[in-house]
Amino acid sequence: MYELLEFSSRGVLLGVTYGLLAFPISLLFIATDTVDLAVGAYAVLAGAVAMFVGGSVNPAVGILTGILVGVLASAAIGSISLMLGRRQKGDPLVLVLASFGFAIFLESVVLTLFGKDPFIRQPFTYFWNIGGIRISPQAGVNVVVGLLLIAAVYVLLYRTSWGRDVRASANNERAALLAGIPVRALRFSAFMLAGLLAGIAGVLVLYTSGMDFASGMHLTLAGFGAAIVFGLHGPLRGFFGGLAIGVVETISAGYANGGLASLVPLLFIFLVLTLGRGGRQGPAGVRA
Amino acid sequence: MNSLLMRYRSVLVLIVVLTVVTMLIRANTVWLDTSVVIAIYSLIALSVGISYGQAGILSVAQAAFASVGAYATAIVTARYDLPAAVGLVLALLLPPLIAYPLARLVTRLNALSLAIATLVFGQAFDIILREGGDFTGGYIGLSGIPPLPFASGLLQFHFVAWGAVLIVAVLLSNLIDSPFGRATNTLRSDTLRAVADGVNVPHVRSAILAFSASVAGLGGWLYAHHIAYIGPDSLGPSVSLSVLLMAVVGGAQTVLGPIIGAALLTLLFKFIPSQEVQGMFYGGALIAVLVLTPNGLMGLRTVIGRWMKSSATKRERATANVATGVSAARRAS
Amino acid sequence: MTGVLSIVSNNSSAASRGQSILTCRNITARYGRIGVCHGVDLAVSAGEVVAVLGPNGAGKSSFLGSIAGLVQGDGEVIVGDRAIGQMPAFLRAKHGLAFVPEIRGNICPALSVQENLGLGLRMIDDDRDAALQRILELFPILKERLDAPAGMLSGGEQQMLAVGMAVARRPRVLILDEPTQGLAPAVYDILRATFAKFREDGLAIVVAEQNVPFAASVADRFIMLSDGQVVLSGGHDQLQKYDTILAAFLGSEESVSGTTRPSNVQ
Amino acid sequence: MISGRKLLVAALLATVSFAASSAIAQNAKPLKIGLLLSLSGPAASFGIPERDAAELIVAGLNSQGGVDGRKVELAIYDDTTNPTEAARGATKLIREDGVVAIVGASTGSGTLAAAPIAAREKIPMLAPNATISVTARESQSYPYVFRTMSNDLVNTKQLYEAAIAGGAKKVAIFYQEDAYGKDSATYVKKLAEERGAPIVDMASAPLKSIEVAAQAVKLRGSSPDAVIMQVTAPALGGAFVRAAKQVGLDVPIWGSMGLGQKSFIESSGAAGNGVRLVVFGNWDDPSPRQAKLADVMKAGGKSPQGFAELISTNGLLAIVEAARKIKGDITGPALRDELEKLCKVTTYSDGELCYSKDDHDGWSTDALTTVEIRDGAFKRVQ
Repeated sequence: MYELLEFSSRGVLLGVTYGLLAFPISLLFIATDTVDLAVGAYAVLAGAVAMFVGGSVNPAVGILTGILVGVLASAAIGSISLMLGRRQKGDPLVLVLASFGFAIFLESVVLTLFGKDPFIRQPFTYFWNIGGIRISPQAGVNVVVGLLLIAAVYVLLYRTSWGRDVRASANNERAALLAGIPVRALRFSAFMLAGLLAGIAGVLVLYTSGMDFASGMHLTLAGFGAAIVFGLHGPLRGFFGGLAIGVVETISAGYANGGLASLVPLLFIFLVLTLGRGGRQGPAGVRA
Repeated sequence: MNSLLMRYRSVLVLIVVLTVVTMLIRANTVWLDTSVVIAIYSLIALSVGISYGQAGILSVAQAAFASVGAYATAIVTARYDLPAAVGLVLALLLPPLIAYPLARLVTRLNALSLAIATLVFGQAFDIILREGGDFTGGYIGLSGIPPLPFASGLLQFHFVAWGAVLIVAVLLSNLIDSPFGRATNTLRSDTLRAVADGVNVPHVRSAILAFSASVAGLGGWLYAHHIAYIGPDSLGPSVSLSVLLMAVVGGAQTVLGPIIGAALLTLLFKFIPSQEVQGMFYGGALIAVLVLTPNGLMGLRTVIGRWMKSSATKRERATANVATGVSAARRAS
Repeated sequence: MTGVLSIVSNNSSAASRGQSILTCRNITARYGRIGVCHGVDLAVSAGEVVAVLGPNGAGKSSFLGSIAGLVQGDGEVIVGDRAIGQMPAFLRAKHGLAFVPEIRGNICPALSVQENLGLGLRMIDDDRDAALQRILELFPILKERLDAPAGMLSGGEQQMLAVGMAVARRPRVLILDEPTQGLAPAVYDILRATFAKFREDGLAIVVAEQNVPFAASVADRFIMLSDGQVVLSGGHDQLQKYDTILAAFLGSEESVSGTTRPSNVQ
Repeated sequence: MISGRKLLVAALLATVSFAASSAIAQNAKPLKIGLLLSLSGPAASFGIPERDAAELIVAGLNSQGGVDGRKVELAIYDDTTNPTEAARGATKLIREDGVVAIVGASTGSGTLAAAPIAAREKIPMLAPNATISVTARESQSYPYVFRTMSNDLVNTKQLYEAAIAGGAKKVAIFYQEDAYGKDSATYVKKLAEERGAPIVDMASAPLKSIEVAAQAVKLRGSSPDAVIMQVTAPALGGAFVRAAKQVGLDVPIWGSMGLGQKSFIESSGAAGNGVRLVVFGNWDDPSPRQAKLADVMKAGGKSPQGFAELISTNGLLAIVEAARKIKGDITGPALRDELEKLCKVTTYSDGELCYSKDDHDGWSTDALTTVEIRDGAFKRVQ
């Protein structure tokens, strides 16, 4: 029983990372009605830059540079999406494909610039003992940053006119245009914000478990799984979806053996997708 | 007669190109080997073309279906010494048997969730293969798959592989030109309209995915007998993504597109200088194609054609419209 | 004026009196390569209501969409003395053009009524609260539903919201595409009264309709489209007098429902 | 006692930076050797150093006059860590480049896919893999496949023996979910049962995992007094070491040779101190022979990363050594016959290479060293 408790709480801590990655994914889904598969790649890029700049200048500068580079990378896919939007109306898969191409591109950039070795930084050498469970203070940092970002994203989306305009653009593009919203510019800004969130997530992953050049797709899928569990429409749900997947993953790794343990989280996502209501096809024009 | 020519024009183009290429490379083992690999990738890319291009199902698990075909024939031929023909039957039948129920589960999802569901399925299938123990050879895979008795030489295999591609190209041309194909195309562009037209949407979509899985299985069968080894890495999730890339780059909605994409990306690979920057080429190519010619390289044809025709038709249409407008007005008064 | 409808050429402007707020010249619209609207002219003065009539598929929606910048097309669009024909839709909105598309396409069903009105108000710089109050006075029923998602409102309520959003920022031109479509006749009266108010405020109104009786009850003038071209135009009296003929043209003797079939046009 | 082979190695090293190409006979046909390596994809961390070392060795060899007056030429093919590409690469290297032997592939599955082709073409493959089935006797490819490092049975046994030599009675295993991890974990389990001290618990994680605290907690539950890590991915190994520290699994951790890389130390951080490995080479504290290879690498502007440099040069030097013994034309079958006769050959690795008709593995426990991570470096343990 105690073991289960430990698994669950470690799962929650792991899930915070997934939840952080779910933020940019569901934010972009809300703003552009599509999924950016390069989110994990922004995180890796930000982490790698933070590690190398942080190593040669100082950590704070590294973190800021890393996040900035993440934003720039997502601005690139934002521009691509604008170019695509002009040609391809309505097919959200085209941007998904383009973002996949961009993810491959960035992975290769990171490999070329920063090499194949894992990127990791560990400033904490001591642990907190909470109820008999040893936890790295970094996990605490992650939880605090996660909660702050939840609050920030919530306020931004639901309490500012920018957020209202973003939601309007995704909900009904024509209506947004008629209300005088520069939908394309707004979407672009949503990409930048997603890059910011992915960059922050990347830096936290760098300081928590580390990553390597090829981790991007893994991070994207983890974030996407988190985002989809309770429905893609709310970044807040995505955060809790992350926690849920973290717990499922930890418990299955703790109790199941071998590949089966890795199968469980995948089956979980698959079942949620196919049996849940989140992914169903909606009537034309109305989002499911 | 003319309509038949139109229907099979892609197949005819393919036959002509193949004849020329075969003449050129028939004595060169390396090029024949490359050609066989291109044919195999073409089949799997065509399976993407069928599901995505025709029915709008972006399946990111096509290599898993090819894997089923490859493993099926590997197990029956290498382990039980059954003829490769038995393997072929299994390779054609087993993938759709998995794909159809899977499709019934996932095709009612929206396009995006569907793609992710197939991606997750591909990953899960990968784990199952690795955990398959002696049956699938686990992580090591299965080796010692016998060559095809009637195609032991590379040149013969080249003919067999491209023959398979031609058969699929003919079937696909028929599909595109059939009422069933038009039904799937309607539901690609407008699901509601298809429902209104009385199309059993879940069944049609699932049947298409099953057909595409069968085509992928055929590719897997050829793969197993060509390479003589099949492992979890052989036709793994990354191959699913490459063939998707091939189909999209070439043009997923056409017969020739996936084949062109398969040939191009396989050859491109030979000429990229440094391996580390390969991803930049692949990713960059995909983005460039999507931005510049959204229907793939085959789409270039229509882009150019449209550009050449547009001025002429514009003038015609303008005069025609004036005429109908005037007559309508006459009738009204 | 005699009782005979005049057949106008494509290039003749119907409005010559008063000061024209909205001037459209040689408007075309197309979907991809298919043109659906060819060289239509229209001018509307302050306080004037012009009806755009025509059967289904005549190009009414495309014409309006082209003016609003939502449908691909060309032509001169002038609001006041500002040419906005080359601007993207959101900038046209900023220059005083308000558009309520078919089936209230300017509301966001997932957003609350309040947020939707917020969208309507987002471009005014002065007192937004006062502007909101004005809309709520115009449509008191919305006051009770402020926190409900717009998609949960009834059709009539949605129409009020749609019109409210469009006029919230005090545009100079209001364009409505089939505002009565799918609505109960009771809502017509509310819309009529609202139009009367807008007319007093000096708004130039363009309304596309298949519901000729409704159009006749609100419009000063009309133009009629067929195959994307103007085939008829005329004043209020002609509209009153010949509504039965028009109705016949539109393919419905008593076009009350607003969903007439164009089958007997051909 | 000094063998001709040793002289060869010494001469090689001495002349890396001095060109002496005049020694190469103008008319002699070059000796073409194929490198079939993973220069991209997940195994690139092995393939790239394998290529770098091989290229530098060949440069040195040629400046020294080549092999009996023949220049050595390398043909390189990147299999992108993909068995299909490995098979294609074998065909290309043999048919188009005309190589007489191949070093590769970087991964076991790559070798398994390429070996049947090489065997059909009668071209020897020197496989830098520990994967057991690569040199399976019953395989049709067996006659043409030679291993360039100690195999997993040897390595795993040595690791297990070293762990229990320290007094451990209850051993737990953490392994990566791939062919290597699963097979070697099963083998240790069998060894432990034979010894009557069964493995107390096992946990695993996919290669790409970056967070394995749950697995560490699971193993902690069985209170082992040592943990063996059957892991080759530095990031995964580091993650486990850190997780063990975090969850309070404070027992000696033994890692397999794949972790003998700088990036494993970096990835483990402070938690890595005291972790012991049984490795095939150690660049922090190299044996004299390894130090020579390190010098060659440094002269060429590369720094050695792990055991990859050793195993690719092992393959290359075995080919060169066999080629020197051939009087007439150097062909695949001739090379194969000579390779089977190679014995007591020394290279840059510790221990000696010894192939025979019945043993294509060639390397044994004398090539292995036990090291411990101390202050960010691998130190030899006596």
